Amino acid sequence: MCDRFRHLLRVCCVGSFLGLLLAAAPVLHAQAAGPGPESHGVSGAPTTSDARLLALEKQNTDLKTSIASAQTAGDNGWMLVSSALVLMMSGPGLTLFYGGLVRRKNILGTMMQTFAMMGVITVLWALVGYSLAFGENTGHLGSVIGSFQNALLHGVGLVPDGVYVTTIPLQTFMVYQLMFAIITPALITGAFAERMKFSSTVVFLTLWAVFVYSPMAHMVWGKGGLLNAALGGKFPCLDFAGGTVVHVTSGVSALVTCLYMGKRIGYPKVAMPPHSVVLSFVGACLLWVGWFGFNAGSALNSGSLATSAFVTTHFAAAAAACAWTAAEWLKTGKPTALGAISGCVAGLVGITPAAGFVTPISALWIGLLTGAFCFSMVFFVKSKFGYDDSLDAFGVHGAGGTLGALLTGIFANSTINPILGAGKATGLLEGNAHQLLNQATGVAIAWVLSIVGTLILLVVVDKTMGLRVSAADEEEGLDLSQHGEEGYHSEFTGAH
Amino acid sequence: MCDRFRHLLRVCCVGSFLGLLLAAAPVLHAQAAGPGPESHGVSGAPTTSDARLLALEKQNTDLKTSIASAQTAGDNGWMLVSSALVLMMSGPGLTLFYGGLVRRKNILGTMMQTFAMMGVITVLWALVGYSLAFGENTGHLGSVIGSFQNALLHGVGLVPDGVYVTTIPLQTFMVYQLMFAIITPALITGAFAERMKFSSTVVFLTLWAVFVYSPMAHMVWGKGGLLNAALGGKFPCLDFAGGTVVHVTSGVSALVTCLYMGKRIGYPKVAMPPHSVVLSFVGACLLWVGWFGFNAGSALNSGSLATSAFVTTHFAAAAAACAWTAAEWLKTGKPTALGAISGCVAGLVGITPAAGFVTPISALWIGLLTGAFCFSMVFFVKSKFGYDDSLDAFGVHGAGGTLGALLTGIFANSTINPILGAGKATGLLEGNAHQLLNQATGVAIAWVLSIVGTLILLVVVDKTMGLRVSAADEEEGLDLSQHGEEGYHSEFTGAH
Amino acid sequence: MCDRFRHLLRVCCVGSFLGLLLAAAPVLHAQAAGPGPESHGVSGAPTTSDARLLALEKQNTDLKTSIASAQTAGDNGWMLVSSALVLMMSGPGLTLFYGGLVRRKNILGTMMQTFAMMGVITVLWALVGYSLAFGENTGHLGSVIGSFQNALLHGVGLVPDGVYVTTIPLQTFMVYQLMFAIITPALITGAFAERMKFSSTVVFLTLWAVFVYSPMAHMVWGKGGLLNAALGGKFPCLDFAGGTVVHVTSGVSALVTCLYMGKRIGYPKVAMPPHSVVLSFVGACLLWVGWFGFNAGSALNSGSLATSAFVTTHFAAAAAACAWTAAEWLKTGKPTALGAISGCVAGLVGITPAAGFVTPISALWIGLLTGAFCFSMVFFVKSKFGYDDSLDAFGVHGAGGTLGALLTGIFANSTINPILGAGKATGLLEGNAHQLLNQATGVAIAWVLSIVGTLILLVVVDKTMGLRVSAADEEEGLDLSQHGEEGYHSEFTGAH
Amino acid sequence: MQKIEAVIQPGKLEAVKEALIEIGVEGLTILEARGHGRQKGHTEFYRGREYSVDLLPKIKIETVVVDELVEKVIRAILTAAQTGSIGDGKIFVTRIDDAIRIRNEDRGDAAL
Amino acid sequence: MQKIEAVIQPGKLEAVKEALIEIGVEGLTILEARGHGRQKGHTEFYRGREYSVDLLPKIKIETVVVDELVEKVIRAILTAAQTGSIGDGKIFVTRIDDAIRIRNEDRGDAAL
Amino acid sequence: MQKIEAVIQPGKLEAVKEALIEIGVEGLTILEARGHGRQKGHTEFYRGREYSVDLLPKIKIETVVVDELVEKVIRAILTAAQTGSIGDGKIFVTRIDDAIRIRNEDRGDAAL
Ligand SMILES: Nc1ncnc2c1ncn2[C@@H]1O[C@H](COP(=O)(O)OP(=O)(O)O)[C@@H](O)[C@H]1O
Ligand SMILES: Nc1ncnc2c1ncn2[C@@H]1O[C@H](COP(=O)(O)OP(=O)(O)O)[C@@H](O)[C@H]1O
Ligand SMILES: Nc1ncnc2c1ncn2[C@@H]1O[C@H](COP(=O)(O)OP(=O)(O)O)[C@@H](O)[C@H]1O
Repeated sequence: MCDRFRHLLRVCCVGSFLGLLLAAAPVLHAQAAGPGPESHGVSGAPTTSDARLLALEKQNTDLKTSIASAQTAGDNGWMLVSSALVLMMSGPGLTLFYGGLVRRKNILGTMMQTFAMMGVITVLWALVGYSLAFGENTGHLGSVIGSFQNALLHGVGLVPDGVYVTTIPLQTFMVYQLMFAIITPALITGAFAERMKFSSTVVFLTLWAVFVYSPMAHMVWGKGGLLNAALGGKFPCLDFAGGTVVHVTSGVSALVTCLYMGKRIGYPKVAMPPHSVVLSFVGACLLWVGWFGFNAGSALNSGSLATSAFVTTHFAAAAAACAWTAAEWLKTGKPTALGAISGCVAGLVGITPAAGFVTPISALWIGLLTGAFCFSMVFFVKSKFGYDDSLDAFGVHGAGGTLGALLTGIFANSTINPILGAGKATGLLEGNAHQLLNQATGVAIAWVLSIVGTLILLVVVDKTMGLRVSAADEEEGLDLSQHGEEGYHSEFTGAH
Repeated sequence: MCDRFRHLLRVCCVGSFLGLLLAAAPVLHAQAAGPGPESHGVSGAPTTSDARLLALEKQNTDLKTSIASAQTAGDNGWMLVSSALVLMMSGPGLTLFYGGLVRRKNILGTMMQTFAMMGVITVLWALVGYSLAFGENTGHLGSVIGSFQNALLHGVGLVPDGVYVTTIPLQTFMVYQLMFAIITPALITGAFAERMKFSSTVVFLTLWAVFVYSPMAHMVWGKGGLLNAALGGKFPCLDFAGGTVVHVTSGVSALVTCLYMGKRIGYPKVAMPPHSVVLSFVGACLLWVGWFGFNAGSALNSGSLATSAFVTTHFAAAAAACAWTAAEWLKTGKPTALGAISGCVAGLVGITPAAGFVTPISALWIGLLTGAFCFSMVFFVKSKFGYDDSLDAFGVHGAGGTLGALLTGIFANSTINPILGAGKATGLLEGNAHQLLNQATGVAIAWVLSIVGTLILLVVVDKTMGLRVSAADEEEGLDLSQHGEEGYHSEFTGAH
Repeated sequence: MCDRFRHLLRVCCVGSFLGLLLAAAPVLHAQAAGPGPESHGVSGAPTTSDARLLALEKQNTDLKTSIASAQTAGDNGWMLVSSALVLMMSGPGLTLFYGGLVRRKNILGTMMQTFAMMGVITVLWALVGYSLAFGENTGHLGSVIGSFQNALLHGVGLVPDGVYVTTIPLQTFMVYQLMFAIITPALITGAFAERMKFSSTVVFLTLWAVFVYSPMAHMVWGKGGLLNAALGGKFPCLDFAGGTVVHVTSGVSALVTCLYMGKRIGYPKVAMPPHSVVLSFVGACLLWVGWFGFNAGSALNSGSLATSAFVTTHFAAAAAACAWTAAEWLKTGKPTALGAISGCVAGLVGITPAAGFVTPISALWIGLLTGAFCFSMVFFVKSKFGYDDSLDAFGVHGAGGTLGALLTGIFANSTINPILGAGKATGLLEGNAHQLLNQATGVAIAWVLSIVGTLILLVVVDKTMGLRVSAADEEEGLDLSQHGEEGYHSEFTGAH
Repeated sequence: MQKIEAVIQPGKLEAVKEALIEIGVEGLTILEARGHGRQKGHTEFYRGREYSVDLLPKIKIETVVVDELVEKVIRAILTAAQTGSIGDGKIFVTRIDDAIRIRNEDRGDAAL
Repeated sequence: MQKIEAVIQPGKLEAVKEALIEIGVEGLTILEARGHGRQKGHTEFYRGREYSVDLLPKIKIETVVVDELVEKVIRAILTAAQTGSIGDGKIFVTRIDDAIRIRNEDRGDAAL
Repeated sequence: MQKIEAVIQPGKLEAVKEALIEIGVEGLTILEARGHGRQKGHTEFYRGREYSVDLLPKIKIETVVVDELVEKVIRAILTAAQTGSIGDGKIFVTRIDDAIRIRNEDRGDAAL
């Protein structure tokens, strides 16, 4: 220990200072960059024909391993980036998008609701969440829910499992799916913005992730899932990146939640304009960028299907932004920035289930239709029924997700993705009308599950801990009442 | 249908709730992670020598396919990320950079000008834009403009075309190039900030993308393009990532536009400091990060050329930030944050044409020179001539792009990129003085095309729909007059 | 020249306008997407057995080259993205995180301190920085400091060097490491926020990068480094992504600096709440996202180790955010947003040295412990000792880095990363108690080096140019006094 | 001609404005303010530091009216802004010597 | 000693300030305000909701001057701030009983 | 009953507030302001343009107190806000005709 200590002192003082001077000794001595690994040739080649054959056969086995490794390098790099992009959609993407739309006094409270999901759902996922969604369940409920088999990530290793993924580590799949599980409940917060207790938000959304998200994810994407189109589900429902799993569930649950909770004090008499469309604008742009990870990443590799999904995603977003803007321009005479960004998000929602199934031109149509449809939901339907879906979580995600899932059944194209078998017609336009029915089934299940599940959870949380902040707390704002802090401080608040 | 419905109800209610309990059955039962795909060995090996040879030959063909797929995985993943990064440069990058520099009342209007490009140019690109820029034109104008051959993305598929790209799907190339077509017109908005009608902005910039951007892109990067150095153009002009195509065209058009439109009301008497250097700062950082996709992505693969372009990009940005800061410190006594970020953008512009052709140390020089040069443009030239290039789109992009394109002809190095043929001198410093002339030709064409094209388009739009907002609208700000909304809202605007 | 000029004019005017019309000639003529490169079959196959063997052997050599290229494509793409992500951590990540925490009058000054590092350290790195950290030093101080051998990036080429990297260009490694060298000194600025002269900040941190960062990086990661676990150092200290190199050095130097400089005027009597927790929130989210590049990128490839590091990084961040939030909730009754984001950063710091060595579940523990530990440092220790570590650079990076480095010695697991040899116990929990001692040695060296080095540099800079702004400048704020500008401008400042 | 200055709770601005317009007040000017009084502030937390904030957001309304309207204005503000809890604010009345409308240089009561 | 309070259009601040300095006013204090009056507001749109905004941005200038300067000040403000359109604002004049310069405790006219 | 308006340096707000509470002032209203006076402004730079800023951040404190307290208040502000350098600010005193507490409609001195 004493030796170590002496060494340490010498190292630090002498080392760093004198070192610099002495280091100059082997100065600027030219040295070619090291030889690449590929330069090691084959040495001592075998001579007989048989030996040469054997050597070649042996080499080919090695080559296969190397190729698999190279394939993994490409696919896995892309999937890690995609995972990061999807996390970026939650924070800072969604936190900014939603945060800008609320009043100044609720900015941190709103951001925290999403941020809490980044923390809590991650831990939940490690404990049981992943297992409930993707664990194999050989029991007779295996078509609707996973198992506890992969609880604590038991058996979720660093090699491909051959079922969910064939070229990337299973853990990459696990963490990628986790990012979806984070953003989905976070989307709901838009519906009950500015009025739910922080503690209740965390409990409600965590339960929701267990009881609504997990079964839905299992049904659509899990082994043996009822709606799983890739792994032989009973009602194969096409959902490339989560139209039903993410957007319908969150959007419909959002509607249920805001109906259950009631309106914000003063709504709709009191004007509640966004405190910063600028923040929302930045958030929407980040959502757009992040959505490439969400949709193109859902190819689970970086091949041409990822490209296809990337292109359709971008096209739909752009078309929907144009559609909403045009509709608004016609309707009110002014195209707002908030409208444009809402449109792009609507288009992104609409293309999500279809991303890996349709052509770029179909994507333009899907964007156009979802943009216009969500516009009507927000402009006409909401004001007609008068519910306070504060940030339009239902109007955009619920409505857009539902329409998108149905349009997927119409536009899905077997030349892009022969998911039902090579050469088999996929969507309605190709002649497979049945697919539309399957899509409707998937959507219906998502609606029912979301309505029933959310309602039960709301009642449970409401009766036990209460959902809503007090009227005084609501007036004061979530930032101060729930978190004891303010989003912005001038040098002039008398804090001391 | 009725059966479906019953199923659905059972699934949702029983499924999600009881499911959880029952799922516990096959609990925590250890199971090793599935075997990776590489573990499948060769079974039933052939025995005769000839059969073994045949098998090996067959295997090698398969291996080649697998290798191509692995190569695609790596390159394509990187190119998708690069595409996302270049989109991020437009939004939120450029929107924040420009948005912060204008006055508070114009923040949304400014951001919307760029956002509109994200929507409109995307749709245009799908319809005809890509085709006009990159479509093959066998007609006698094929050296200056593409064709309608790829209109509606006809023939733009999911495999490499062997000309533009050899390892990634052609659609990846298409969407990557789209991101460039978005940001280029968006850059021009900096020159006419705070005074053009939103409708006219959209029309003008869309026409500009067709009539100025497309031919320029075709000449430099398109098959048979007049200036295309890689595909045998008549005057091979080196432009790695768009020094002439993006920055000279947008910068020069910016100058023309602000000269044509005249100054903002009150300029230069009234002070118009940026309403938030903080937003601009964030935007500049995102531009820097996104520019890696712009420049290193222009290698169109993720090999060593991408690395080289990445390094030169970063070095030039840093050197230029230092140069501008130092110059400003000497000149005014205070180094501003706005100066530092302007410098880094200037350096990024300067290195853009050179990124894949020069050494890291040359990149430092290019950064230093462009930083200092753009500084002088903004500090001395602009104030001398008194035009109102509001956000210095010309001073940075026009001037920096022009200088960068010329410096490329000086510093281009055949050991980095033997684009003129292996071992052939590339830049002036290597002894190829002629290249400087080619660079000058490219720059000159870009200048003339931009001046003539932009001027015609401005006149057309001005005469038909008018370019400028009314004086009252200008005073009120673009946000309210063009979009009917405000960037920031305090709880205190009397909205109801 | 005259010919050129005529050509040019014709090209621009006729070309772009008439061109469009004429281009329509070969219109919409269907053409299948070009054949992929893989479709070129083997033509003219050899016939004799021997010739076939020879051909196969030749082919295999080619295949190896192709495979190496494909492997590079995957790994290099990911490493370039990681480099971009780490730069994004500095700007806009850290600039926002720190910028939001200071008072409004210091926002630009604070952001500029980090931005200056992005400029200056880059240039330094090209000149001597990389060489001092990673250059081979065969002299007798080779275990503590690099050499000038790679000064001006001499010998740092575009192929792998076989030592630091085997599948990616050495320049990728160089630029990736540069991003670490940028953020490390930038982290220190949190300790002396709101009171150091800009000029002195730049000089001090540049010297620090040379005299403290370079030797530490060399010892832990450099060829022949004293603590280098991968390349046979004397005391193999596990530090996957910079727990000691980045966080301990910056955090401890931060403590030294704020002790040396003294408190801000008025601290702690005057309240100095963050002027915008919103900005800090966005910054923290970007840090989280960027940290995937920092930690998972430290695998230097995109294989399963990168996945493992990605997962542990995310898990630790989430667990620490939960831990800090819970602790704060218990202690003060309110969980703040600032607490949650501080927690996530603490967790990210804690997992940094361990990222590629531990299981996901261990990562949860490491996050939990670091989150709680840093919470106590900030809540109890700082207020007890009363030093003004303004933005808790020591409390988070110094404390978290130290704890993380030690926990690495406890949780490191040979099944994740057999760095000490296949099958050899790595961490304490596996039975290798000695590793904890090695970790402690690494930490101790980092502490001593940081304390001694920083102190000497502070004294030098203080005596020559002075460290602290004048009291009047401090009151006025860094933005105006150091940079002559303001972060935010209302239309109402009487500027003219 | 008198100036009525009222410091009120921010949430009451809309109601007070309506009430004043109702009774015929033709112009008012609003200022964002912070108030200190009997009303207790709140506590904020930042990284282990606890701040007590005792300057609370208020709105200050100023309106200059002819003498006859003064009591009506006071009454209108009281009705609209009163909640009965501490912090409701104050009304102050001051004599104004002259008023001029900038647009057309009207003076005195005519300018209001 | 009288206080002149002027509510003006934000765009006129610079001109008014110059005009006042011109005629020898030595100090002024400026406040950001919102005004309601004859001037119509505008409409804003957020996701299908239409808000009518009737509190418009104004600047309030306060300057305390010796009695002799009052008319000159009014004149200067009128000249600089008048556009002739509705919303130009108001000037109010009030008697001030005392003024103190904090720096050196000068009182009365000397303090201005 | 008189209104004391003090324009002070922003950094002195805390001290002045404490001093006023000390001597028994029960309520005050604070406004963010910008001031122009003898104190020189500063220069700012944006991309080669130099702006001279001559409206400096100030805080305006208003408190209405009973006549007896006026001199004590002035004294307290002077003590707390004085640094002796140009820009320390001004105090103005005006007569107030009436005060009403919105909460319970107390009037006059009782309302303060
Ligand atoms: N004497 C005063 N002078 C100026 N403003 C006052 C005075 N007293 C109260 N105020 C303002 O009125 C607000 C409410 O006063 P407070 O004492 O909290 O409640 P209440 O008026 O209901 O007793 C304060 O925040 C302050 O802005
Ligand atoms: N009686 C008043 N008391 C206080 N402020 C007033 C009064 N009347 C008008 N103002 C202020 O003057 C501004 C301009 O008044 P307005 O009626 O719109 O136009 P004009 O003065 O040209 O008739 C208002 O926005 C308001 O701020
Ligand atoms: N005559 C005045 N009327 C209104 N406010 C004034 C007057 N004179 C000064 N002020 C305010 O007081 C502040 C300080 O005044 P200044 O002349 O700079 O310093 P000092 O009061 O120390 O001489 C000014 O910024 C302004 O806000």
